[in-house]
Amino acid sequence: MQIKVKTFGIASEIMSGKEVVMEISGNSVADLRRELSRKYPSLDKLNSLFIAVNRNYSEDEMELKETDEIALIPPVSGG
Amino acid sequence: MQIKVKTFGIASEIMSGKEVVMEISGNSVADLRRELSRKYPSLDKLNSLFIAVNRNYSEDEMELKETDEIALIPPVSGG
Amino acid sequence: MIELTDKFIDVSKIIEAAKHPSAGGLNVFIGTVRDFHAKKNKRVVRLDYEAYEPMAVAEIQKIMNDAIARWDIKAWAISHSVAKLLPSEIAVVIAVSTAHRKASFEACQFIIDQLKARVPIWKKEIFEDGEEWVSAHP
Amino acid sequence: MIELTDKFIDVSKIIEAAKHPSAGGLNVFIGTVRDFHAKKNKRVVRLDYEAYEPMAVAEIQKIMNDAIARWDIKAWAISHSVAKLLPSEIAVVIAVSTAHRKASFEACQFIIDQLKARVPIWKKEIFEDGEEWVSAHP
Repeated sequence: MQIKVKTFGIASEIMSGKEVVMEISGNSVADLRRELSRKYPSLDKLNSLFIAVNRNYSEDEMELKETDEIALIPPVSGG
Repeated sequence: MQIKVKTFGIASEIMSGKEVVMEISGNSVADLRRELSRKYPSLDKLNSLFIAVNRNYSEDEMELKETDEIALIPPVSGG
Repeated sequence: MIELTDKFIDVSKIIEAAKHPSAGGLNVFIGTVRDFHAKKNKRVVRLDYEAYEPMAVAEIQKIMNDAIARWDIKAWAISHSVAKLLPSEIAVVIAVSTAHRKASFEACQFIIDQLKARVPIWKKEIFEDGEEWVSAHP
Repeated sequence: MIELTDKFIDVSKIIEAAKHPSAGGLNVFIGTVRDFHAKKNKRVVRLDYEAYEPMAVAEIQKIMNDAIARWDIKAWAISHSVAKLLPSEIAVVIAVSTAHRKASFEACQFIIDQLKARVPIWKKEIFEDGEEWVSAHP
């Protein structure tokens, strides 16, 4: 399936864009993670990388729909 | 000896004045306390009563001079 | 900066005085007059503050010396009212900045706890049907 | 009130929004930009903030729901910068009022700790000789 992924902070730099279209083979968050690692190995070097679906932190088992708002959350540093 | 005693808060009301002249028989803080108790028994009902000498909390053994700045400190309630 | 004032406390001025370029955390405690005394179940009309001013300033300075010995305080400022205050008005502002945030919370809480315990300032609570010096009696 | 802003944070507005007539304690945490990074031994030129704004607001609201469940919070307000900030400028203001002072300290510290741990906001530190997204790498 094809999904649009919002990026922030260092993830935008690694992926060269604030919104990146990805083609993934399965339909779970874990499938998206696998494709991210393959295409952007630098993401694996981050302290953490969460994936938000519709503005909530998601688990790897979660299934994605093409209409979901999907975002990569590298280590936060507010405050 | 004769001393001037500054009063604050409820002590001013009990002693009917912001500065009260007292005649005490000895010259220690303890002697002042004894005279205060005798003349203003309502002071004994307070939660606490400290005596400040020259703007420092004093011990009962401390000796007073007529030139000292002496103040009664009923229970504080700042903040 | 230590201030006792019978005017309204200027919170912004106190915060500005506690800012510091090498501080990352600035904690501010603002004590305000409650409109209701829960234990007495009475509406509070007013609080009348009074201080033994030179000694109050000296005691606050001692508290700050203790705090500075315990935490790496970059800057600080304290203002306390000696006015007659209505509910919601500000009685005290303590602002303290430190390199890291945890120390700013700890230091500020230490200062207000110590201030309430030992600084010669008093308040009388005025109710609709009477008045009482706070904490005077058991 | 939750605010993300690319303007200067109006501290007085945030404090006013957190006042409440039945509160006795109002704790305010102000996070400011340090001029020096001690571990790197480098002067900080600027911090560039960025947020995933709708999710950041939602996460702050969740933190506040947790805080309100734990403490009797009378009123609160939070503002966080999404601007480019110079040293000494304000990155975040959290203001929370409670009936008694201890809870205001505890709640405010809980909120800033949680905010730093889970709200999708990022900052890049700009040094004289380079830049780095804070906490991104080990």
